[in-house]
Amino acid sequence: MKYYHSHVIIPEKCAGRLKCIKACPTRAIRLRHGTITYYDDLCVDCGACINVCPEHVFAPIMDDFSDFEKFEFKIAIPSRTLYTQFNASIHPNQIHQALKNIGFDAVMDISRVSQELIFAISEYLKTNPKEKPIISSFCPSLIRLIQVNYPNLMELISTFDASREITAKEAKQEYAEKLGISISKVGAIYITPCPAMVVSIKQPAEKEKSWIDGAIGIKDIYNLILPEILQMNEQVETIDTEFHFHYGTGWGETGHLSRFLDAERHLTIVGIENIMNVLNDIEDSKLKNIDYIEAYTCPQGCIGGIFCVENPYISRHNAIMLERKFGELKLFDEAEVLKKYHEQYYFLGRHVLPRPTRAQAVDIGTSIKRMIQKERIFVKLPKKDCGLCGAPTCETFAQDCARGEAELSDCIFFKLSTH
Amino acid sequence: MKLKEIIEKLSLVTLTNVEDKEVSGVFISDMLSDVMSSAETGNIWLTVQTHKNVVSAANLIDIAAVIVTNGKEVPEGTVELANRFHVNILSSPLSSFQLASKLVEAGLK
Amino acid sequence: MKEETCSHTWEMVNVQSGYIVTENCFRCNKTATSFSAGEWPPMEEYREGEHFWNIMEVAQTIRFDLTCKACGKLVPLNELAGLMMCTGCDPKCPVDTLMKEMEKSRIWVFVAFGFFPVDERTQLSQEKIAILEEYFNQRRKSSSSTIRIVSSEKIDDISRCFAEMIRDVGMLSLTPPATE
Amino acid sequence: MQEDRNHSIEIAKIKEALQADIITGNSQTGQYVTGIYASDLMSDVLAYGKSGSILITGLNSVQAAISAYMAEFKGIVFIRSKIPDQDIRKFAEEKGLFILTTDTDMYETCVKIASIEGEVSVSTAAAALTKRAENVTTYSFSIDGQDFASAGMVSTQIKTILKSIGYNPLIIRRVAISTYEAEMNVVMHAKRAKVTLKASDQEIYIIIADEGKGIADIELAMQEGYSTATEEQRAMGFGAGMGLPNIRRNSDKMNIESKVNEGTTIETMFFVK
Repeated sequence: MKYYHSHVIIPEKCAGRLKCIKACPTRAIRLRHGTITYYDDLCVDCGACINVCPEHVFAPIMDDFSDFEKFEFKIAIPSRTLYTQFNASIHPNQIHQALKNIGFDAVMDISRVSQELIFAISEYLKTNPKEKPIISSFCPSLIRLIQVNYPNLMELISTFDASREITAKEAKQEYAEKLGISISKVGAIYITPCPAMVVSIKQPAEKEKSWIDGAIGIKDIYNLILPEILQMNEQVETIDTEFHFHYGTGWGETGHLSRFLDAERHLTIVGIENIMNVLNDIEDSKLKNIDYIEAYTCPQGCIGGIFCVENPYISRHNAIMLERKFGELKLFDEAEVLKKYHEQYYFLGRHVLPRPTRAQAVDIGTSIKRMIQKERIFVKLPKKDCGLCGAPTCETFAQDCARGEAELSDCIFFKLSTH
Repeated sequence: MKLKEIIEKLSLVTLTNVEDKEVSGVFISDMLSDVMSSAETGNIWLTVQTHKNVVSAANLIDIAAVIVTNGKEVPEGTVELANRFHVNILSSPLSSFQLASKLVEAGLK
Repeated sequence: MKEETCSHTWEMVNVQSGYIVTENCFRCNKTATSFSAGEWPPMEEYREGEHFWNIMEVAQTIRFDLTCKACGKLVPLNELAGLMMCTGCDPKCPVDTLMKEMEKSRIWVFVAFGFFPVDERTQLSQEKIAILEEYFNQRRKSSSSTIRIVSSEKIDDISRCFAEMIRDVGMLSLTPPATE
Repeated sequence: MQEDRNHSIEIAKIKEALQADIITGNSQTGQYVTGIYASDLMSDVLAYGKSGSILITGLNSVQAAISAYMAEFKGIVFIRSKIPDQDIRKFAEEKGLFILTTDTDMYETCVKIASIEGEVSVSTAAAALTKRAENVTTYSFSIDGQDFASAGMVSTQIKTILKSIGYNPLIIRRVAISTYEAEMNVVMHAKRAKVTLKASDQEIYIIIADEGKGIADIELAMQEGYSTATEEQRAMGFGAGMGLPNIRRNSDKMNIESKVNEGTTIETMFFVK
């Protein structure tokens, strides 16, 4: 199977700094004979390589605004993070208006669905599911990390759909009906803080097909809407005051959910290393008394996503201000949500399936043989993890050799001792 | 000595159709260039190489038979090609070294 | 014996082992092959004028000349990069057609390759190819078949050719075999 | 080594039989080789060569020396008068390989060595293949008692190894849980322990042997809820008395032996289907 990824590699730009190789949490990247390559089955789209490379060898593939021309009606679905990129004195309505000015026909914010979803999840947790803790399915990179490195935790991934997906579904259905056109003519475009979201749209691990049709990075949209917003400042009266925006609960920033869910039984983790530590504990059944895990692979949650423009600390501050100003939504109908919950409205419909791992491609006997070869090779390596062979560590290099993908003579220490 | 006699004496496995030939000596190498430059026509050639190139090189010099040692599995494509160009391929679970001593015992110098 | 009247008994001389190196320039995307003698194949990329050569593949091979035992005529074969046996993979290829025709009379077709990029200095002349053919047929004393060597120029579209050059690929590999 | 000598050939004898020149390792001629491997294909040498052997090859390249070293060979015979260059010599000298060169070809070299009196083991792929069923990879780890900060490290390491071999996730989960419990027991109750992991295509086998106070009544300890953890340990979340029963529940076979004031050994086995 070929895995879709949200970036392309431009090998000509590579200056061989080896930064990406070391940064990759799943050790998917190699620099072989001067050319950067990666194992696409290991890549979880965390964006670490895009972030560390000063030469921009890894270029995110994003949709272009013109790609959406095929839709008769275009709905922008901004990530909550988009609002935190602006000072709280800028009303979310201004942001929505600016999006319309640049060509979107409608804007749908995900906060109502987010709030409904959290209510439904807390309802679900009360029913005491057998497998615990439930791991949030919000961060696509997290799901892929579990697929690649923690296949035995697959069952713990929440079977609730993400708020952006449900919002897109509702918005598309609503406008298709209102306008009397086919739903395929209505496009939902997500405004995303990170490339991983793009992957979950183009090749969802969670379900067959995403409701969202495309994605634009916050960075790209920011440059388009900022001038619009600056112009608007002089004519605030155009803003529709009836609009019920709220910035209460939702995913993306740390600690938001714990206020709604039972904080004692809820855990928030950010950063891929920290996540891996906790997932290890879960595997050992060490983590007890926790029901729900909210985790983001980006260092500060979604406000640390690589498409964000604003410094994450300022974003965090903006988020707090937004929350103060627009608080919780009181207007939603609990009975209605409960009804929908019982009708399985919020669910994905199936568990996320694991990716076949590289080791499973051969039988256990061959795999063990390779393991023995790997150890045999590993003991003779310098164990300096210098990376000059193009693999991140001596151990991965030994593994590559045993798999027949690298040659021992690539090790500089062997070269040195023979010249 | 005839090839068929050697096959019998050393219980070699035949992987292709075998045409009996007169064997003039033994050549061991895993290097095709060695075979091209130094092997003699009518030699039997002991090697652990199994790719299609072996057939090409054996054909070029007209080797009496290729014996793949170490019980290595020979890809189907190689066997097919060998049959087409009338190159004999045999196989033995023994290593090149072990087979060499057996060939001497059998009387081949 | 005089060269002109001699019927020639060929012998391999000046056998040199070395490497056939395939390089690629990533600026212009040109591919070049060359023979490199010596114990170590070149491993580093290097600059040559406009070109930036990267090593794509290194395989062990030999180069040699032929000489006649009787008259002493020396035929240098600097232009020979390797031999390939036609395995008939492309029915549209003229070499394949030739092969099919010759097979009936037990003549096997080999293709002689020169170096890339192609120019006069890097390609074997028809005369040298004939001598090479003579040499190998002389070595196949006990054989009931013969071989025929043709120039690689005869191949229609090299990108469709799946045959492999006779050379020692993987010899230097230190990696354990991938599958058993 | 007396035992070695009965099944081996002295290097000096090989040199004599081949009328070979010594390039490196003059002082090693009194040593013995225990196997012969003739090949030019270095990947095969690495895969099938047995340690203590001698490599016969025509591949005059430093790769031959590296391969021989990696496969733990004693030395190399270069055939057909190939004289190794400075790089190979330097590498061989550094790594203690001896090098001979002979003018005979590979067949003759094999024939001459075979005619020397002595019994040598010859490695073959066929032998390697029959051994495949018993292909086992073994690892060992150690745990320190009372080191709560690193508790769980060994089970994480074992998990990583099993994952990279590619076992079924469910079996890995069971191994992880039972090893973690056993590891916690060691940290809480013992001085130190040695953990051995043997993984094959048939089963995963783990032995945890500790030095400590031991268990007086194993049957009692196997009961759910029984615990001898201290108040502080319980406060930290350790010692709910689920250790041993949990290990038994998660493994396919479990054996426990203990001597008071000496230590406890727990063996667990997991069958690979």
